[in-house]
Amino acid sequence: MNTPCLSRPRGAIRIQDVVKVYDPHGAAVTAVDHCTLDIAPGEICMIVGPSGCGKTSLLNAIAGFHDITSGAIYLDDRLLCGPGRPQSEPGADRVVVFQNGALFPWKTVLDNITFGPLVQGRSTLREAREKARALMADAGLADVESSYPAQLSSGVRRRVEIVRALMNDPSVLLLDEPYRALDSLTKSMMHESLLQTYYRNKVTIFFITHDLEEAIFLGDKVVVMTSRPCRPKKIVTVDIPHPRDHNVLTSRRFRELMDETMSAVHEEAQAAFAAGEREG
Amino acid sequence: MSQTLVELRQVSKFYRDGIGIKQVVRDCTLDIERGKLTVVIGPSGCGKSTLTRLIAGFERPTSGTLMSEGRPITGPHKDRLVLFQESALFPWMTTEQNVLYGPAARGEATPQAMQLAGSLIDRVGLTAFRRKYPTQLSGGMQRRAELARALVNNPKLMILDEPFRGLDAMTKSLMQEYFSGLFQEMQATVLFVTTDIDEAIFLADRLIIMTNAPTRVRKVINVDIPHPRKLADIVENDSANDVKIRALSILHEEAMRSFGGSAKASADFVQAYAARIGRTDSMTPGNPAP
Amino acid sequence: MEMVASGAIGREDSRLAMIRRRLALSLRSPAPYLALLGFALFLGFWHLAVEVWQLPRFRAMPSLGAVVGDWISRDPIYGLSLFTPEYYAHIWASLRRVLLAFALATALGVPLGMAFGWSPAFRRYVFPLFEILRPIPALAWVPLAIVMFHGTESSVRFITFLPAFFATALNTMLGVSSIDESYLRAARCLGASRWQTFRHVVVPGAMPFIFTGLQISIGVAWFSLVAGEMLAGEFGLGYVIYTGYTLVTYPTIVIGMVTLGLVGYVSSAIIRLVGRRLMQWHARNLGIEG
Amino acid sequence: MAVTATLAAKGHGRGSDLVGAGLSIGSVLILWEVMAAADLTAGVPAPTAVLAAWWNLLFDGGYWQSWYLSAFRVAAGFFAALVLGVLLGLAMVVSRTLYGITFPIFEVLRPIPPLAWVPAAIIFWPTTELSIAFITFLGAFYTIVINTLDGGRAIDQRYVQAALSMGASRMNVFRRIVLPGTLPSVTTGAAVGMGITWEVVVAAEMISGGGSSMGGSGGGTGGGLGFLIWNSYTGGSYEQIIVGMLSIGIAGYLSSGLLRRFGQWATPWIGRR
Repeated sequence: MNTPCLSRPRGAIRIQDVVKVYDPHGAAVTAVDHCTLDIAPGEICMIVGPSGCGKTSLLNAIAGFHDITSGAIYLDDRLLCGPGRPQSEPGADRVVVFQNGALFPWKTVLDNITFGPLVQGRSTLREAREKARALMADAGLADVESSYPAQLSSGVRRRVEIVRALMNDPSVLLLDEPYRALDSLTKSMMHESLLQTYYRNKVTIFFITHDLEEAIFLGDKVVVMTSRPCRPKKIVTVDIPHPRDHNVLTSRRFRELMDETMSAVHEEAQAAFAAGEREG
Repeated sequence: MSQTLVELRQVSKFYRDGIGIKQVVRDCTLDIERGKLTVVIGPSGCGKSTLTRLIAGFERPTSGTLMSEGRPITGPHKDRLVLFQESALFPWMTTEQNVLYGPAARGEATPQAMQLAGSLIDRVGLTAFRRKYPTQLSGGMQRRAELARALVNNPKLMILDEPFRGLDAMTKSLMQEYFSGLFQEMQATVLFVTTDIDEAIFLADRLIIMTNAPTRVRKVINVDIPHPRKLADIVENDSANDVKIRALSILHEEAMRSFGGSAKASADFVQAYAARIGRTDSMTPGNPAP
Repeated sequence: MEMVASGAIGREDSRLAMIRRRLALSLRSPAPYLALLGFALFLGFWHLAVEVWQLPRFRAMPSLGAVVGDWISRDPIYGLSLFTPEYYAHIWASLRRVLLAFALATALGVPLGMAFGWSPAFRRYVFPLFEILRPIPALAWVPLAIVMFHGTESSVRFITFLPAFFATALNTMLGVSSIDESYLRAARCLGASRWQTFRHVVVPGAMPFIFTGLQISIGVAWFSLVAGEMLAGEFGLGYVIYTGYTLVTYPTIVIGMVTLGLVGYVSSAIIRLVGRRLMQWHARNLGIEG
Repeated sequence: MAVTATLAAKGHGRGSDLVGAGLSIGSVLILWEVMAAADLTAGVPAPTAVLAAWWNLLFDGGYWQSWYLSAFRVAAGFFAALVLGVLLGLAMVVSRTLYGITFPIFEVLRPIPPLAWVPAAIIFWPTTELSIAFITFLGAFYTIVINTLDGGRAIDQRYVQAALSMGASRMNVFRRIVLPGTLPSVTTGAAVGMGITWEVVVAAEMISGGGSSMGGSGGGTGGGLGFLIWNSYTGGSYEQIIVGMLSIGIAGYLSSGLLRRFGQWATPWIGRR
């Protein structure tokens, strides 16, 4: 098992001029319109935009769930999808954490977490459980090992899902509004826990959210997307040093960054709000 | 007329669940002042919603008194209207029928009531959606329709229990600005319950911070910024930020207890977190807050 | 595993305490007394209408006294009671047919339902045939079954098997196709092959629907068995009921009906229990949100 | 077939499915024809023979009288079950004591298959017509009561509390909240119940001799579709058995479809995007 920090830096994503057109019942809908974006290895890249603007289509393309109409996406200069290969294969190097959670309800927490390595045949049951217990201890999930997902609070379920993803030493973690349904205080607990886990295993994070405060608090880079069809409208670099904690929320630099991105985001939200844009 | 609309004196509430008896509200004393926007904030699951159900009259207190304008609260009443967390628009009624339900149910569907309903629907920007059913509206639009449905009964007290939870952050901030404007116009008294500190500070004239379960009043902070408020001004406003810092530390302390209490599993996580708060208070990254 | 055992002991006495408390609670609540009142009213009316008031239509019906009297007597007038071996022979005849039909319906229905749900091509070509046959009532097959199978025993089994098979296959298909897309994607993301995704996600995920199907299946099996036995059978409870009519031994009709109800209820209760046992994760949905 | 309610509401994609359907049914029919010609189908007549028999029956008054009689018996039993079932279901939703008294008895009687009541019904009711209608009534009654009950109790308390806090009277809450809230599950229950009544009417007609006392004209083909099938069997014309079976399949499918369409009309707020 390679320890993540020693291997050469990986998880660089290059999105080149990607276009995605859906064709439900013949009415061609452009979800992604000539989007170009570079994400450095180990960078936390936050994707912000109004609901239903096509952010998830971008994530689906990287994860390999959907194809793209044109353009190309590379991971560490390996072609994921592009000309001649419109759709890539889902793989354990790009693990997705879904919006409404996808822990297998019929498996215990431990079986969920060890699912990846066991199914890929990369490690024996004992090895997988050992590594799982170590990662769970780090994330403060010591004694939920034999519970079923339905018995856990949504905050704890979220942390288990992220540990399940990290078990596969992915190059990229794809998060689709993971904390949307949580109340604000649990959400801030989740932010702290995610950052702690990130400091321990450097992994590129592609994080979709509506919440500007969440984007600036967590992100190294915040990409503001236009409303449908989505393409990067403004990229803000967040130069607040790591490690960060909740006091950052009241620092002056944080507020300056909020103002800088607020106007761009508000314009797009206004457009979506007026158009009676449906949720998600 | 006296300054306070609703008074709570040493209100306690116990629930019997399968295992035994659980106390949810512990001798809570609190005043809701007439014409003010009172915001109640506290960790999730601390019993805030029970408090709203007691004030609305859906539940009776185990001990203590709840008075509205000098009379004890015995049951639901049109003067105390509730907006729940998830939308309670009647799915089988169009937007218009929903808004008109209150007056119609009381047999007061007079032409003026119809006219008021029509103007309110326009005011919340749903004119084009009058004939639509709730399932055809987005989350934000359902919220606005519900506000119109409540306002048409011009209640003395409007109780909102985390009404914007679940909306995406942008719609939420727009709804907050929206509500601040409506509040200033309608001169009603509002009790607003939330777990979102920014939402609380943006809306509150009086901010009441509740303790962890069983809940009671921990601190009351007055926020004297006139309505209607704009999100951009609040982010800049120093007194608002000062309230946020004071509220944030109390809330995190209470949240930790609820987080620590309910999730014994993350004991080491809580210690690590508490240690860092202790350490960084002295050296806040970036420039220290004013 | 040893870890579970120790936990189980701890859980064991708390479960006993829980049961005792729930029993105490239910005795205090009105439910059992109301149920008794309901039964008393029903049986009382039956006795009075037939025996005492001898209302026009009710006079010909067997009385409560006659039915119960025969049912529990050692030497029943009409030859069938708890103590006569024929009674249990008939029960076993019916039970054997239902269990056999149910087993076959499960063995064939579940895999077919899985195939329908999992491979769109198979579904496109085979499901339409299935859909054409489904609306035809099982009992309309009786004459054709007798023609095809010659023996009455096999035709009754076919009639009992057919609706059970349809119900099982359809609900299994429904279960497979209703699995949340994100579970399938999560498995593929974690490196599972198509077969591993089927084994680890599709089968467990469809379980709740499969068990709903099995419960319906045993229900319709009993439903069709009765008619099959009445029209073509030589043994079994349906046959008992029918001959009770033709030989004018009316109390045995009621005895047959009540026994059928009891055995039917017990068999579906057993399946419910097995389902709950197998799907721990489904039942123990405590949801401790705040 | 007592199909699950959820499946009844699940539409099937048209388009390419039609091609698949045509191919699979066509090939089975051809296979059946070939096997029947080689007498491998254990006495089951070939499709062409069935079609021929069906063609003749179209001009036989008795056949259409059977359609009418079976449909009448189903309609009578079904509407009685709908009215009484909804009333009992709603009464149980509104008053807990009534629920406490009636539901236990209801649950004890429910496992007894409706057809087990045929002999008792024949004894109790004066005419065979009424006893068959009673059996079809029982078939739909249980499903409609259960669906109404579940629908009524699944109504979100928030709607009732919202209405009360706007000053609505209990009567108004029942009329404008409980009733419409229960409607979707009543219509689902009705569609499933209708399917069951067709199941039951067939057997009831067969068992009770198809009401031949009704003097169905044209000898064997009157008296109801169930009787038509049974009579064709005893009369040895196996083609007519299959015609009877297909006719009932079509009748059941049409009436359930009709009810589902009515359900969608009555609950416009569901599934409208």
